[in-house]
Amino acid sequence: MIRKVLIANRGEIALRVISACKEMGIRTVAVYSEADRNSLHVKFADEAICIGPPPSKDSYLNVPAVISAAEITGADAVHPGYGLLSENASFAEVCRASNIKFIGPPPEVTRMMGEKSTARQTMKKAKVPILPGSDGVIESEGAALEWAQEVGYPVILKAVAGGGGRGMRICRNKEELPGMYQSASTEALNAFGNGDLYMEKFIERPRHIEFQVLADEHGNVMSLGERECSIQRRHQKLIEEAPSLQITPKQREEMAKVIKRSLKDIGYWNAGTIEFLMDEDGSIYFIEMNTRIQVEHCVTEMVTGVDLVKAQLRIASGEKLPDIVPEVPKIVGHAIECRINAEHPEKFTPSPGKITVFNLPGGNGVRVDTAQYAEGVVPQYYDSLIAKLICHGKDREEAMDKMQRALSQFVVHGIHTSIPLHQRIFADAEFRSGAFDTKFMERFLEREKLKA
Amino acid sequence: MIRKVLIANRGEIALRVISACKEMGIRTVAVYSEADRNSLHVKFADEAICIGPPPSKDSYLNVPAVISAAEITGADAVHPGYGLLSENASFAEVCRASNIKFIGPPPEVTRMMGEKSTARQTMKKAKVPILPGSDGVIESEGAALEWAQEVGYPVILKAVAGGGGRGMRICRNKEELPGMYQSASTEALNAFGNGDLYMEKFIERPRHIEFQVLADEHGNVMSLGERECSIQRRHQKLIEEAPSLQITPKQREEMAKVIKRSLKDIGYWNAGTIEFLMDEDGSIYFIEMNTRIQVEHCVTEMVTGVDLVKAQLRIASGEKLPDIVPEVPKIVGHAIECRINAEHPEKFTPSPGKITVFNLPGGNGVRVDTAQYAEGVVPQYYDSLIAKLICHGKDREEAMDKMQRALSQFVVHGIHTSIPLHQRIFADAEFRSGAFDTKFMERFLEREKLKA
Amino acid sequence: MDGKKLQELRELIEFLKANGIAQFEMEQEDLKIALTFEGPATAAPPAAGGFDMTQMAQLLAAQRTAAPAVAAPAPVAAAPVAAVAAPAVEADPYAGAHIVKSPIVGTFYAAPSPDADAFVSVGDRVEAGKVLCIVEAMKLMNEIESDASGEIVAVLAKPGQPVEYGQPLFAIK
Amino acid sequence: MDGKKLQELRELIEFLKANGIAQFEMEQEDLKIALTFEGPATAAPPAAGGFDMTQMAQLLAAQRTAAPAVAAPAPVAAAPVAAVAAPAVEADPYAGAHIVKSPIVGTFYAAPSPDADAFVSVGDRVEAGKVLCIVEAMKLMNEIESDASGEIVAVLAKPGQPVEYGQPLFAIK
Repeated sequence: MIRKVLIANRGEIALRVISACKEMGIRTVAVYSEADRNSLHVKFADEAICIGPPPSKDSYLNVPAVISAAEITGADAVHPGYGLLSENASFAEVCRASNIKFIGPPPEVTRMMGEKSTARQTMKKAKVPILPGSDGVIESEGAALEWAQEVGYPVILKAVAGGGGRGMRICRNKEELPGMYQSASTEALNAFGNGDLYMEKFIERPRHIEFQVLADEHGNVMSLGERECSIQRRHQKLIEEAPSLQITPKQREEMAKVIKRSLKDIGYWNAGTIEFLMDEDGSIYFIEMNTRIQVEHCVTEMVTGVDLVKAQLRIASGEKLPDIVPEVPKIVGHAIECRINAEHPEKFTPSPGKITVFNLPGGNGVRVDTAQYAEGVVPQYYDSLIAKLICHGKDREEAMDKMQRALSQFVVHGIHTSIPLHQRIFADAEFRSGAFDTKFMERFLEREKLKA
Repeated sequence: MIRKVLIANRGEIALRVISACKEMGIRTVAVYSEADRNSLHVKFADEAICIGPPPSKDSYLNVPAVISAAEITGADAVHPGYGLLSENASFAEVCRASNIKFIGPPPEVTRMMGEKSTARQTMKKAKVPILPGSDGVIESEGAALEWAQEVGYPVILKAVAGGGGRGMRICRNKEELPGMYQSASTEALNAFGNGDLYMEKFIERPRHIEFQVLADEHGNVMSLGERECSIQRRHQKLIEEAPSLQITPKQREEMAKVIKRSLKDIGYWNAGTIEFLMDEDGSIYFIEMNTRIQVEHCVTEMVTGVDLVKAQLRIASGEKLPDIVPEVPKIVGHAIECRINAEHPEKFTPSPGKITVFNLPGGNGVRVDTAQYAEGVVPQYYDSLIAKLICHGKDREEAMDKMQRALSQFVVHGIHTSIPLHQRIFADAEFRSGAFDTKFMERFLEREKLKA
Repeated sequence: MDGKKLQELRELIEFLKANGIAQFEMEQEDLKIALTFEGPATAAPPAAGGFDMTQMAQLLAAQRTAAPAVAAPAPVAAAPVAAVAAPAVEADPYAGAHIVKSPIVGTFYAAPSPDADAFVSVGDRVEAGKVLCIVEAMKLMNEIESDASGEIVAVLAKPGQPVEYGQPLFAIK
Repeated sequence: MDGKKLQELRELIEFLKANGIAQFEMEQEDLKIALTFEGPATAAPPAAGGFDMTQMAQLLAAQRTAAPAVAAPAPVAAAPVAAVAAPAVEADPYAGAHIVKSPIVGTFYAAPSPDADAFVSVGDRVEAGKVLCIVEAMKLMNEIESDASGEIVAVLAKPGQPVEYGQPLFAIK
């Protein structure tokens, strides 16, 4: 069993890991930059080591400093949290070389999954559905028509040498394809000196759906169901839910089988997330895998009753998954998470500074994960997430009502937060209907602009 | 359906009811004394009415003021919380006369259950096990020996005219009974001019076990399992748990049947709690019924997933229990509640005053019910409960570990709180073993004294 | 923040430093300052006579004249004490007058019946004990008597208006 | 804040200083003050016989212009700013000296090898650039050079001791 864990992170996830360790009787070492001296992860860990000046690259991303902190404190494992060093395969390798357990998958797998096309090929081999693509240059209009016929419209033409939208065309039927093929190729040739095109299936209104996975070092893999993460702004998730209303129990079970097989093939272990896009017909396509615990892991915890961070620690200690999670958990009720960011709720500009008033909502079905407090400071150096507000209800309706109640009791003064934005989203008819996609925020902000 | 509820209470339970109403789309009216002007129940209700000066008797217990506040705000129902007017049958009658729905059982039932001997007789008739008693004077040594033989030792002799321990004897075997009978009778005669004695079964080391009940106005009754509340000091509960390790699933099911029958006979409705003493052999005996929501209702909510306050509101709206709780909930995991009081953790003296620092624990499986906040004030006029910290784990062990973690992250400055006392209790071997009784705190405080 | 203010702030800080203060917070109606010196203040010892209050007075007086604040303004207004729950404090337009407050919760009526005259009007002189109005609670008409003598300068509730405990009903001078 | 009040504030601060108070908070209707003295109060010892309550009472009475009261003392010590997480501020016994801090996390060694002499000792004069010690991190021996010239007045770490980023290693005067 692991005895002492160094948490190579800050903020709420550092405190989350410290709390899990405390509950398991594992000692904890916090590391911190000079900007985080008064942070709660420093206060609540058993030991704390300053590893550098405020900028992340000199402290939280400084591998020798982190490893050295683990060495001088005698930590036998490192939990990387999310972001920062969590998907850095080299860091995991240095941990291994330094005889410190890295709480995550083996570096080889992290590296493989970090390379988009390798990940795609790996998943394809393991029979995970991937977004159809031509896997190479489409030589002619004819070939393009044939390929589009095969996968179905709409499709997207992309320049092999391309980028920035040039040489790119979305084709919705066979009539418009030949003309678009020609114009895209010409545009690409002019822009990049290379007119070669390839093709992909195009999803007009995709949903972002992801599956939470646990796997041990003995070849056992379990899927813990999906999360719905389509409420994003500029690829930043704002609101996550579990389960997704779009995934049927049958589909969930089938995906569990596919995931189990593929991760076993890959030799994956610890916690991970497989991200998919869902098209308008409910088909889902692999896009990428995240080889770490995620911000939104809490909604899965709320509906399955499985403590994912404790599971990570037990897996890293060599325990077997059937001893940690004896059977595939039933999904109970519905959970939603709001990311409370220190940013202006309309302009989205960051709002670091000193918090002067901080009142957390509580009560039945409300969970708050935060490392902030009254008179705490949000430094300018790091991401703007200051708290996660998670509500669990017997169904989505109750969870949403609970969130509205909880948001109204979450009081933060001194800085701007995204709380008012969340309040408006939860009052929005499209959001409440559940019938949305990743373009939701664009439409929502447009509607809000018209209202004002 | 109820449209607007006046909450005739303060502190965490007022906020608890306000939150439930908000989540159900019911409007809320807070009432407050002049000492509570800056309280969160005032801030978070839709409307708030000052009903009097600080002393409870002039404000929260002032029936005309409460009723008048309901009338001028157009509230169609009153939720009394716990304590204060919650078990005041006359108040419930005034509500009825004023055409305001009282959220609780009918006044006749409250009155009946408020009278100890009537409640005992009522429960006895309904075949609920009650603590065996002689039901009248025991005329002679011989009769005493016979009665004791029947119910089993130990028994207790009590003076009919008695009080204050005089004319009282605990008999542990038939040898010592005759002498004790004589001395108790003589003592009673000398003290009260009446030597008559009666007898009761005596439980050396009782546990306090209580069952949570929901019943509707249509004759449906459901037991939601038990709570273990033996950790008390001077009859004040400090820590409550659900389920009790002592109650087997079979016993739980049998009690559910008995409770269902008895409450249907009585014509009970809304939420209620039936309190029992458990003897060393695991037999349980009715002691009294509480005709209101209780402080410790949260632990039942955590293990059953049923929102008891919402259930109260729906029952009061005339809904049927099978629509509110479709089937008897499974007990999932284990929940423990600590009452965080504003009092000295060793001397138990009240500690009202201004809070200067208030950091709440959060994270997985942690629930906090409180109406306090940083810079809030604990007035001297009311009870000392400032927060309830509830932890839910997959078993008692995990719930206890979680509680220790959460207590260590609960920071309150400016006033004394019972947090350090709870920390010591959760480190105590007898408490952790689960093998305790209502005398636990006496033994625990004795042990602590020896340590110091 | 203009140059003059910066100069004043600098002087204040030097003043605190000279007096060996490590942390300082001050809050006034229109100014809030909070500062902490980094580590031990290494300033010269306050040999020159320590705490110069005249200087301090000038500094603060100067700062009060021009509004917002010297302290870097937080993006959201600085929080007052008990900011989570505190209602806004309102100015009292009847300063100096005696305020008759409602001793009970109920509905205010200025007259004994809908078609009767009001018990009192602005300009009336009343003695303590004079009935001023009725507050109806639980179907009972409660006559509210004046607890002071003087001239009615304002009637602060409207007929039929719900009033809470302690709500101002009349101002008497 | 007028001159009279400032004068009172000055007297209060001097009084606090004279009585060895490290931290003080006061709140009135129109004024809120919180301050912390730097390190241990270095003022004259309370020769006059410790805490003079009469004097304190007079001071405070003078300040209570109209309103409630001097903040009722909380039963537990008043919380400093950021009290949830703030570590205690410690006095610096090497005030005035230049402190060479560890630029990396690792293990401190005073000498190049276990049986060698220390690079420097107290009393040595060093130039900027002189190697003062080794901090071992990830099996690498990192030589730490002095970033100032002067005399070593203290060695603040022990051989074999783990040091964090920014930890004081040497005091140079």
